[in-house]
Amino acid sequence: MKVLYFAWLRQKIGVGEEQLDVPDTVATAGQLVDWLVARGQGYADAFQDMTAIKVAVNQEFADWDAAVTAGDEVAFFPPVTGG
Amino acid sequence: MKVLYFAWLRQKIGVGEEQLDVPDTVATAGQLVDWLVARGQGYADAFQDMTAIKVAVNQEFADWDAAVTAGDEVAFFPPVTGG
Amino acid sequence: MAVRVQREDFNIGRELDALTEGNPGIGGLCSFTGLVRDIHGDAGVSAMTLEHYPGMTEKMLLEIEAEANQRWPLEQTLIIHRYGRLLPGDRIVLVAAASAHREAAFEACHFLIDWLKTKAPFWKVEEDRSGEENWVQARASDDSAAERWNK
Amino acid sequence: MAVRVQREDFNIGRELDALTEGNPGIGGLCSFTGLVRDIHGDAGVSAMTLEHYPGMTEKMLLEIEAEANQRWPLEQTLIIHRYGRLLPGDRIVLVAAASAHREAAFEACHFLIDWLKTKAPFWKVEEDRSGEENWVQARASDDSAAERWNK
Repeated sequence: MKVLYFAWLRQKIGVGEEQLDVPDTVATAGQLVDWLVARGQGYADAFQDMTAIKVAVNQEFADWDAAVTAGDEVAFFPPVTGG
Repeated sequence: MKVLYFAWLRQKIGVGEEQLDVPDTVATAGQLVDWLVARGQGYADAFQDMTAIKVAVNQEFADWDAAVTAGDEVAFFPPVTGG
Repeated sequence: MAVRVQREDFNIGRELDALTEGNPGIGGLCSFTGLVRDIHGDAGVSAMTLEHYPGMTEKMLLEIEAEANQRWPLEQTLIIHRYGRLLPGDRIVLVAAASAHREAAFEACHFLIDWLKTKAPFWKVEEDRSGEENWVQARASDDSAAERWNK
Repeated sequence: MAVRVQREDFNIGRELDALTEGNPGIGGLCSFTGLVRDIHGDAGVSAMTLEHYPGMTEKMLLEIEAEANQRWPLEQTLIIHRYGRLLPGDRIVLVAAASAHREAAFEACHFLIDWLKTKAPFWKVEEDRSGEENWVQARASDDSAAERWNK
Protein backbone atom coordinates (compact mmCIF):
# COMPACT_ATOMS: atom_id res chain seq x y z
CA MET A 1 0.00 0.00 0.00
CA LYS A 2 1.23 3.45 -0.93
CA VAL A 3 0.66 5.86 1.97
CA LEU A 4 1.15 9.64 1.70
CA TYR A 5 1.25 12.41 4.31
CA PHE A 6 0.93 16.11 3.65
CA ALA A 7 1.53 19.41 5.46
CA TRP A 8 2.16 19.05 9.21
CA LEU A 9 1.37 15.32 9.14
CA ARG A 10 4.34 14.91 6.81
CA GLN A 11 6.50 16.98 9.16
CA LYS A 12 5.49 15.01 12.26
CA ILE A 13 5.91 11.63 10.61
CA GLY A 14 9.11 12.72 8.91
CA VAL A 15 8.33 11.26 5.50
CA GLY A 16 5.95 12.29 2.72
CA GLU A 17 5.38 8.91 1.16
CA GLU A 18 6.03 5.30 2.00
CA GLN A 19 5.31 1.88 0.57
CA LEU A 20 3.96 -0.29 3.39
CA ASP A 21 3.12 -3.96 3.77
CA VAL A 22 -0.12 -3.63 5.65
CA PRO A 23 -1.59 -6.78 7.28
CA ASP A 24 -4.93 -8.12 6.04
CA THR A 25 -6.54 -7.22 9.36
CA VAL A 26 -6.40 -3.58 8.24
CA ALA A 27 -9.53 -3.25 6.09
CA THR A 28 -10.53 0.42 6.46
CA ALA A 29 -8.87 3.84 6.46
CA GLY A 30 -9.61 4.11 10.19
CA GLN A 31 -7.96 0.75 10.91
CA LEU A 32 -4.95 1.87 8.88
CA VAL A 33 -4.58 4.87 11.20
CA ASP A 34 -4.67 2.60 14.27
CA TRP A 35 -2.01 0.38 12.70
CA LEU A 36 0.18 3.38 11.80
CA VAL A 37 -0.13 4.90 15.28
CA ALA A 38 1.28 1.67 16.74
CA ARG A 39 4.37 2.04 14.53
CA GLY A 40 5.92 4.92 16.47
CA GLN A 41 5.72 8.25 18.26
CA GLY A 42 5.77 10.39 15.10
CA TYR A 43 2.66 8.64 13.82
CA ALA A 44 0.99 8.90 17.24
CA ASP A 45 1.69 12.64 17.30
CA ALA A 46 0.45 13.14 13.74
CA PHE A 47 -2.82 11.30 14.29
CA GLN A 48 -3.53 12.65 17.79
CA ASP A 49 -6.49 14.82 16.77
CA MET A 50 -8.44 12.93 14.14
CA THR A 51 -10.98 15.76 13.75
CA ALA A 52 -8.19 17.77 12.08
CA ILE A 53 -7.38 15.06 9.53
CA LYS A 54 -8.84 14.10 6.16
CA VAL A 55 -8.20 10.94 4.18
CA ALA A 56 -8.21 10.26 0.44
CA VAL A 57 -8.25 6.77 -1.04
CA ASN A 58 -6.96 6.59 -4.61
CA GLN A 59 -7.05 10.38 -4.83
CA GLU A 60 -10.69 10.74 -3.82
CA PHE A 61 -11.87 12.06 -0.46
CA ALA A 62 -13.04 9.15 1.69
CA ASP A 63 -14.58 8.32 5.09
CA TRP A 64 -12.80 6.56 7.92
CA ASP A 65 -14.71 3.37 7.19
CA ALA A 66 -13.72 3.41 3.51
CA ALA A 67 -12.15 0.12 2.39
CA VAL A 68 -8.38 0.05 1.81
CA THR A 69 -6.47 -2.79 0.18
CA ALA A 70 -2.88 -3.57 -0.76
CA GLY A 71 -2.88 -1.86 -4.16
CA ASP A 72 -4.45 1.39 -2.93
CA GLU A 73 -2.96 4.84 -2.57
CA VAL A 74 -4.04 6.32 0.77
CA ALA A 75 -3.27 9.90 1.73
CA PHE A 76 -3.65 11.71 5.07
CA PHE A 77 -3.71 15.48 5.38
CA PRO A 78 -5.24 18.42 7.25
CA PRO A 79 -8.22 20.32 5.78
CA VAL A 80 -7.08 22.02 2.59
CA THR A 81 -6.08 25.70 2.55
CA GLY A 82 -5.33 26.56 -1.06
CA GLY A 83 -6.82 29.25 -3.25
CA MET B 1 -32.59 75.62 -20.96
CA LYS B 2 -30.29 73.04 -22.48
CA VAL B 3 -32.29 69.99 -23.60
CA LEU B 4 -30.71 66.71 -24.77
CA TYR B 5 -32.14 63.63 -26.48
CA PHE B 6 -30.46 60.26 -26.77
CA ALA B 7 -30.86 57.00 -28.71
CA TRP B 8 -34.15 56.73 -30.66
CA LEU B 9 -35.47 59.95 -29.10
CA ARG B 10 -32.61 61.79 -30.78
CA GLN B 11 -33.40 60.06 -34.07
CA LYS B 12 -37.11 60.89 -33.92
CA ILE B 13 -36.56 64.50 -32.93
CA GLY B 14 -33.71 64.88 -35.38
CA VAL B 15 -31.35 66.70 -33.03
CA GLY B 16 -29.28 65.60 -30.05
CA GLU B 17 -29.11 68.86 -28.16
CA GLU B 18 -30.81 72.22 -28.32
CA GLN B 19 -30.86 75.47 -26.35
CA LEU B 20 -34.50 76.42 -25.77
CA ASP B 21 -36.27 79.46 -24.35
CA VAL B 22 -38.86 77.72 -22.26
CA PRO B 23 -41.78 79.79 -20.88
CA ASP B 24 -42.13 80.24 -17.12
CA THR B 25 -45.30 78.16 -17.17
CA VAL B 26 -43.11 75.09 -17.66
CA ALA B 27 -42.07 74.26 -14.09
CA THR B 28 -41.53 70.47 -14.13
CA ALA B 29 -39.93 67.84 -16.39
CA GLY B 30 -43.42 66.55 -17.24
CA GLN B 31 -44.60 70.02 -18.24
CA LEU B 32 -41.49 70.39 -20.39
CA VAL B 33 -42.51 67.24 -22.29
CA ASP B 34 -46.01 68.65 -22.90
CA TRP B 35 -44.49 71.88 -24.18
CA LEU B 36 -42.04 70.00 -26.45
CA VAL B 37 -44.78 67.75 -27.86
CA ALA B 38 -46.68 70.87 -28.99
CA ARG B 39 -43.62 72.00 -30.98
CA GLY B 40 -43.90 69.43 -33.76
CA GLN B 41 -44.55 65.91 -34.97
CA GLY B 42 -41.02 64.62 -34.27
CA TYR B 43 -41.41 65.50 -30.59
CA ALA B 44 -44.90 64.03 -30.50
CA ASP B 45 -43.56 60.77 -31.97
CA ALA B 46 -40.60 60.67 -29.58
CA PHE B 47 -42.69 61.20 -26.46
CA GLN B 48 -45.61 59.00 -27.49
CA ASP B 49 -44.93 56.27 -24.92
CA MET B 50 -43.80 57.95 -21.73
CA THR B 51 -43.35 54.62 -19.93
CA ALA B 52 -40.33 54.01 -22.20
CA ILE B 53 -38.65 57.31 -21.37
CA LYS B 54 -36.40 58.46 -18.54
CA VAL B 55 -35.42 62.00 -17.64
CA ALA B 56 -32.29 63.43 -16.04
CA VAL B 57 -32.07 66.96 -14.66
CA ASN B 58 -28.55 68.32 -14.40
CA GLN B 59 -27.16 64.83 -15.06
CA GLU B 60 -29.11 63.13 -12.26
CA PHE B 61 -32.07 60.79 -12.80
CA ALA B 62 -35.27 62.66 -11.96
CA ASP B 63 -39.05 62.18 -11.73
CA TRP B 64 -41.59 63.78 -14.04
CA ASP B 65 -42.54 66.25 -11.33
CA ALA B 66 -38.92 67.34 -10.81
CA ALA B 67 -38.48 71.10 -11.05
CA VAL B 68 -36.79 72.50 -14.17
CA THR B 69 -35.65 76.09 -14.65
CA ALA B 70 -33.95 78.14 -17.32
CA GLY B 71 -30.37 77.33 -16.37
CA ASP B 72 -30.90 73.56 -16.17
CA GLU B 73 -29.66 70.76 -18.40
CA VAL B 74 -32.52 68.33 -19.03
CA ALA B 75 -32.01 65.05 -20.88
CA PHE B 76 -34.55 62.55 -22.22
CA PHE B 77 -33.66 59.00 -23.14
CA PRO B 78 -34.88 55.37 -23.12
CA PRO B 79 -33.89 53.00 -20.30
CA VAL B 80 -30.13 52.47 -20.44
CA THR B 81 -28.63 49.40 -22.12
CA GLY B 82 -24.89 49.61 -21.57
CA GLY B 83 -22.55 47.12 -19.94
CA MET C 1 -10.44 54.09 -7.81
CA ALA C 2 -10.74 54.93 -11.47
CA VAL C 3 -13.45 55.41 -14.06
CA ARG C 4 -12.79 55.73 -17.79
CA VAL C 5 -15.14 56.23 -20.72
CA GLN C 6 -13.32 55.80 -23.99
CA ARG C 7 -13.62 54.90 -27.64
CA GLU C 8 -10.41 52.83 -27.66
CA ASP C 9 -10.04 49.21 -26.63
CA PHE C 10 -8.41 48.36 -23.31
CA ASN C 11 -5.91 45.70 -22.27
CA ILE C 12 -7.42 43.55 -19.51
CA GLY C 13 -4.07 42.25 -18.25
CA ARG C 14 -2.45 45.66 -18.04
CA GLU C 15 -5.46 47.10 -16.21
CA LEU C 16 -5.74 44.27 -13.68
CA ASP C 17 -2.00 44.07 -13.05
CA ALA C 18 -1.95 47.81 -12.35
CA LEU C 19 -4.72 47.40 -9.76
CA THR C 20 -2.76 45.02 -7.56
CA GLU C 21 0.78 46.25 -8.25
CA GLY C 22 2.58 47.36 -5.12
CA ASN C 23 -0.36 46.68 -2.80
CA PRO C 24 0.23 43.43 -0.86
CA GLY C 25 -2.86 44.20 1.20
CA ILE C 26 -4.90 42.76 -1.67
CA GLY C 27 -5.86 39.10 -1.27
CA GLY C 28 -8.47 38.86 -4.01
CA LEU C 29 -9.20 40.56 -7.31
CA CYS C 30 -12.46 39.96 -9.15
CA SER C 31 -13.09 41.25 -12.67
CA PHE C 32 -15.90 41.14 -15.19
CA THR C 33 -15.49 41.85 -18.89
CA GLY C 34 -18.47 42.34 -21.17
CA LEU C 35 -18.06 41.56 -24.87
CA VAL C 36 -20.13 41.99 -28.03
CA ARG C 37 -21.89 38.71 -28.84
CA ASP C 38 -22.69 37.84 -32.44
CA ILE C 39 -26.10 36.46 -31.55
CA HIS C 40 -28.79 38.58 -29.94
CA GLY C 41 -32.11 36.87 -29.92
CA ASP C 42 -32.73 35.49 -33.40
CA ALA C 43 -31.07 38.09 -35.60
CA GLY C 44 -27.33 37.84 -36.16
CA VAL C 45 -25.57 41.01 -35.07
CA SER C 46 -22.90 42.27 -37.41
CA ALA C 47 -22.00 45.37 -35.37
CA MET C 48 -23.29 47.62 -32.63
CA THR C 49 -22.82 51.23 -31.70
CA LEU C 50 -22.75 52.46 -28.14
CA GLU C 51 -24.01 55.97 -27.56
CA HIS C 52 -23.59 57.68 -24.21
CA TYR C 53 -24.27 60.92 -22.37
CA PRO C 54 -20.87 62.61 -21.92
CA GLY C 55 -20.67 64.22 -18.51
CA MET C 56 -23.50 62.25 -16.91
CA THR C 57 -21.82 58.94 -17.77
CA GLU C 58 -18.64 59.75 -15.86
CA LYS C 59 -20.70 61.20 -13.01
CA MET C 60 -22.85 58.07 -12.69
CA LEU C 61 -19.88 55.71 -12.93
CA LEU C 62 -18.10 57.67 -10.18
CA GLU C 63 -21.24 57.46 -8.03
CA ILE C 64 -21.51 53.70 -8.59
CA GLU C 65 -17.84 53.23 -7.78
CA ALA C 66 -18.13 55.38 -4.64
CA GLU C 67 -21.17 53.35 -3.53
CA ALA C 68 -19.21 50.09 -3.92
CA ASN C 69 -16.35 51.51 -1.87
CA GLN C 70 -18.78 52.55 0.82
CA ARG C 71 -20.43 49.11 0.99
CA TRP C 72 -17.32 46.92 0.93
CA PRO C 73 -13.76 47.26 2.25
CA LEU C 74 -12.01 47.62 -1.10
CA GLU C 75 -8.40 48.36 -1.93
CA GLN C 76 -9.04 49.17 -5.59
CA THR C 77 -11.89 49.51 -8.06
CA LEU C 78 -11.97 50.10 -11.79
CA ILE C 79 -14.66 50.78 -14.39
CA ILE C 80 -13.80 51.15 -18.07
CA HIS C 81 -16.62 51.47 -20.60
CA ARG C 82 -16.24 51.96 -24.33
CA TYR C 83 -18.50 53.83 -26.74
CA GLY C 84 -18.65 54.01 -30.52
CA ARG C 85 -18.96 51.22 -33.08
CA LEU C 86 -18.00 47.72 -31.94
CA LEU C 87 -17.86 44.34 -33.65
CA PRO C 88 -18.68 40.85 -32.31
CA GLY C 89 -15.90 39.72 -29.97
CA ASP C 90 -14.96 43.31 -29.08
CA ARG C 91 -14.64 44.24 -25.42
CA ILE C 92 -17.31 46.68 -24.18
CA VAL C 93 -16.76 47.05 -20.46
CA LEU C 94 -14.36 46.05 -17.68
CA VAL C 95 -15.21 46.29 -14.00
CA ALA C 96 -12.93 45.09 -11.23
CA ALA C 97 -12.73 45.16 -7.45
CA ALA C 98 -9.76 44.24 -5.26
CA SER C 99 -9.99 43.60 -1.54
CA ALA C 100 -8.22 41.88 1.30
CA HIS C 101 -11.03 39.32 1.13
CA ARG C 102 -12.50 37.24 -1.65
CA GLU C 103 -16.19 37.75 -0.83
CA ALA C 104 -15.88 41.53 -0.82
CA ALA C 105 -14.08 41.47 -4.19
CA PHE C 106 -16.77 39.23 -5.72
CA GLU C 107 -19.76 41.08 -4.36
CA ALA C 108 -18.40 44.53 -5.19
CA CYS C 109 -17.50 43.49 -8.74
CA HIS C 110 -20.95 41.99 -9.25
CA PHE C 111 -22.55 45.11 -7.81
CA LEU C 112 -20.52 47.38 -10.11
CA ILE C 113 -21.73 45.71 -13.30
CA ASP C 114 -25.33 45.28 -12.07
CA TRP C 115 -25.70 48.94 -11.16
CA LEU C 116 -23.86 50.08 -14.27
CA LYS C 117 -26.32 48.09 -16.40
CA THR C 118 -29.30 50.08 -15.09
CA LYS C 119 -27.80 53.44 -14.06
CA ALA C 120 -25.04 54.38 -16.51
CA PRO C 121 -26.40 56.31 -19.53
CA PHE C 122 -25.32 54.11 -22.43
CA TRP C 123 -27.52 52.93 -25.27
CA LYS C 124 -26.79 50.18 -27.76
CA VAL C 125 -28.00 50.13 -31.31
CA GLU C 126 -27.39 46.91 -33.22
CA GLU C 127 -26.97 46.41 -36.94
CA ASP C 128 -28.20 43.03 -38.10
CA ARG C 129 -26.93 41.30 -41.23
CA SER C 130 -29.56 42.96 -43.41
CA GLY C 131 -28.30 46.39 -42.32
CA GLU C 132 -31.32 47.15 -40.11
CA GLU C 133 -30.66 49.21 -36.99
CA ASN C 134 -32.34 48.10 -33.79
CA TRP C 135 -32.11 49.86 -30.46
CA VAL C 136 -31.51 47.26 -27.76
CA GLN C 137 -34.39 47.07 -25.27
CA ALA C 138 -33.70 47.27 -21.55
CA ARG C 139 -34.24 43.90 -19.89
CA ALA C 140 -36.30 43.20 -16.80
CA SER C 141 -33.61 40.74 -15.68
CA ASP C 142 -31.13 43.62 -15.51
CA ASP C 143 -33.54 45.59 -13.33
CA SER C 144 -33.99 42.69 -10.94
CA ALA C 145 -30.23 42.07 -10.87
CA ALA C 146 -29.72 45.69 -9.84
CA GLU C 147 -32.64 45.53 -7.38
CA ARG C 148 -31.06 42.80 -5.30
CA TRP C 149 -28.44 45.29 -4.12
CA ASN C 150 -31.13 47.70 -2.82
CA LYS C 151 -30.93 46.70 0.83
CA MET D 1 -11.73 24.00 -20.33
CA ALA D 2 -8.29 23.93 -18.81
CA VAL D 3 -6.64 23.19 -15.47
CA ARG D 4 -3.00 23.91 -14.69
CA VAL D 5 -0.95 23.35 -11.55
CA GLN D 6 2.41 25.04 -11.81
CA ARG D 7 5.29 26.58 -9.93
CA GLU D 8 5.68 29.51 -12.35
CA ASP D 9 3.73 32.74 -12.30
CA PHE D 10 0.98 33.31 -14.88
CA ASN D 11 -0.01 36.33 -16.94
CA ILE D 12 -3.64 37.25 -16.21
CA GLY D 13 -4.12 39.23 -19.40
CA ARG D 14 -2.71 36.56 -21.67
CA GLU D 15 -4.85 33.87 -20.01
CA LEU D 16 -8.09 35.84 -20.12
CA ASP D 17 -7.57 37.09 -23.67
CA ALA D 18 -6.98 33.49 -24.81
CA LEU D 19 -10.30 32.42 -23.24
CA THR D 20 -12.42 34.77 -25.34
CA GLU D 21 -10.30 34.92 -28.50
CA GLY D 22 -12.20 33.78 -31.58
CA ASN D 23 -15.40 32.99 -29.69
CA PRO D 24 -17.98 35.75 -30.28
CA GLY D 25 -20.56 33.62 -28.47
CA ILE D 26 -19.08 34.91 -25.21
CA GLY D 27 -20.89 37.91 -23.73
CA GLY D 28 -19.33 37.88 -20.27
CA LEU D 29 -16.06 36.81 -18.69
CA CYS D 30 -15.62 36.72 -14.92
CA SER D 31 -12.27 36.10 -13.28
CA PHE D 32 -10.91 35.84 -9.76
CA THR D 33 -7.25 36.13 -8.84
CA GLY D 34 -5.99 35.22 -5.39
CA LEU D 35 -2.80 36.89 -4.14
CA VAL D 36 -0.49 36.51 -1.15
CA ARG D 37 -1.35 39.14 1.45
CA ASP D 38 1.33 40.48 3.76
CA ILE D 39 -0.94 40.49 6.77
CA HIS D 40 -2.54 37.35 8.11
CA GLY D 41 -4.17 37.91 11.42
CA ASP D 42 -1.68 39.72 13.64
CA ALA D 43 1.66 38.32 12.46
CA GLY D 44 3.21 39.84 9.38
CA VAL D 45 3.79 37.23 6.68
CA SER D 46 7.13 37.41 4.93
CA ALA D 47 6.56 34.41 2.65
CA MET D 48 4.41 31.34 2.24
CA THR D 49 4.88 27.94 0.69
CA LEU D 50 2.11 26.05 -1.04
CA GLU D 51 2.31 22.28 -0.88
CA HIS D 52 -0.03 20.12 -2.93
CA TYR D 53 -0.85 16.51 -3.73
CA PRO D 54 0.33 15.92 -7.32
CA GLY D 55 -2.14 13.77 -9.16
CA MET D 56 -5.07 14.32 -6.83
CA THR D 57 -4.82 18.09 -7.29
CA GLU D 58 -5.29 17.95 -11.05
CA LYS D 59 -8.03 15.33 -10.64
CA MET D 60 -9.98 17.47 -8.16
CA LEU D 61 -9.58 20.64 -10.22
CA LEU D 62 -10.87 18.82 -13.30
CA GLU D 63 -13.84 17.53 -11.29
CA ILE D 64 -14.62 21.03 -10.02
CA GLU D 65 -14.35 22.46 -13.52
CA ALA D 66 -16.57 19.71 -14.94
CA GLU D 67 -19.16 20.38 -12.23
CA ALA D 68 -19.22 24.09 -13.13
CA ASN D 69 -19.70 23.25 -16.79
CA GLN D 70 -22.56 20.95 -15.88
CA ARG D 71 -24.30 23.54 -13.73
CA TRP D 72 -23.97 26.58 -16.01
CA PRO D 73 -23.94 27.11 -19.78
CA LEU D 74 -20.27 28.05 -20.12
CA GLU D 75 -18.17 28.68 -23.20
CA GLN D 76 -14.84 28.52 -21.37
CA THR D 77 -13.41 27.83 -17.94
CA LEU D 78 -9.91 28.08 -16.54
CA ILE D 79 -8.21 27.16 -13.28
CA ILE D 80 -4.51 27.88 -12.69
CA HIS D 81 -3.04 27.24 -9.24
CA ARG D 82 0.57 27.75 -8.24
CA TYR D 83 2.61 25.83 -5.68
CA GLY D 84 6.02 26.44 -4.10
CA ARG D 85 7.33 29.46 -2.22
CA LEU D 86 5.50 32.74 -2.79
CA LEU D 87 6.01 36.29 -1.51
CA PRO D 88 3.45 38.95 -0.56
CA GLY D 89 1.86 40.36 -3.70
CA ASP D 90 2.49 37.16 -5.68
CA ARG D 91 -0.39 35.61 -7.58
CA ILE D 92 -1.58 32.25 -6.20
CA VAL D 93 -4.61 31.26 -8.22
CA LEU D 94 -6.65 32.34 -11.22
CA VAL D 95 -10.13 31.04 -11.96
CA ALA D 96 -12.28 32.27 -14.82
CA ALA D 97 -15.58 31.46 -16.49
CA ALA D 98 -16.91 32.78 -19.79
CA SER D 99 -20.52 32.50 -20.90
CA ALA D 100 -23.06 34.05 -23.22
CA HIS D 101 -24.60 35.54 -20.10
CA ARG D 102 -23.21 37.60 -17.24
CA GLU D 103 -24.94 35.79 -14.37
CA ALA D 104 -23.66 32.39 -15.47
CA ALA D 105 -20.11 33.74 -15.74
CA PHE D 106 -20.28 35.29 -12.26
CA GLU D 107 -21.85 32.33 -10.52
CA ALA D 108 -19.60 29.77 -12.15
CA CYS D 109 -16.46 31.77 -11.34
CA HIS D 110 -17.57 32.17 -7.74
CA PHE D 111 -18.37 28.48 -7.55
CA LEU D 112 -14.94 27.52 -8.95
CA ILE D 113 -13.01 29.36 -6.27
CA ASP D 114 -15.37 28.38 -3.44
CA TRP D 115 -15.13 24.68 -4.25
CA LEU D 116 -11.40 24.88 -4.93
CA LYS D 117 -10.93 26.41 -1.46
CA THR D 118 -12.39 23.35 0.26
CA LYS D 119 -11.77 20.49 -2.19
CA ALA D 120 -8.40 21.02 -3.91
CA PRO D 121 -5.52 19.46 -1.94
CA PHE D 122 -3.29 22.48 -1.31
CA TRP D 123 -1.81 23.48 2.04
CA LYS D 124 -0.23 26.80 2.93
CA VAL D 125 2.57 27.23 5.42
CA GLU D 126 3.45 30.82 6.31
CA GLU D 127 6.75 32.21 7.48
CA ASP D 128 6.35 35.19 9.76
CA ARG D 129 8.99 37.87 10.24
CA SER D 130 10.65 35.98 13.07
CA GLY D 131 11.15 32.97 10.79
CA GLU D 132 8.46 30.85 12.47
CA GLU D 133 6.53 28.47 10.21
CA ASN D 134 2.78 28.28 10.69
CA TRP D 135 0.42 26.00 8.81
CA VAL D 136 -2.63 28.01 7.80
CA GLN D 137 -5.81 26.74 9.44
CA ALA D 138 -8.86 25.94 7.34
CA ARG D 139 -11.59 28.51 7.92
CA ALA D 140 -15.24 27.85 8.71
CA SER D 141 -16.17 30.73 6.39
CA ASP D 142 -14.63 28.82 3.47
CA ASP D 143 -16.72 25.78 4.37
CA SER D 144 -19.92 27.80 4.45
CA ALA D 145 -19.00 29.54 1.19
CA ALA D 146 -18.62 26.12 -0.44
CA GLU D 147 -21.79 24.82 1.25
CA ARG D 148 -24.02 27.41 -0.40
CA TRP D 149 -23.47 25.64 -3.74
CA ASN D 150 -24.72 22.31 -2.36
CA LYS D 151 -28.21 22.51 -3.75
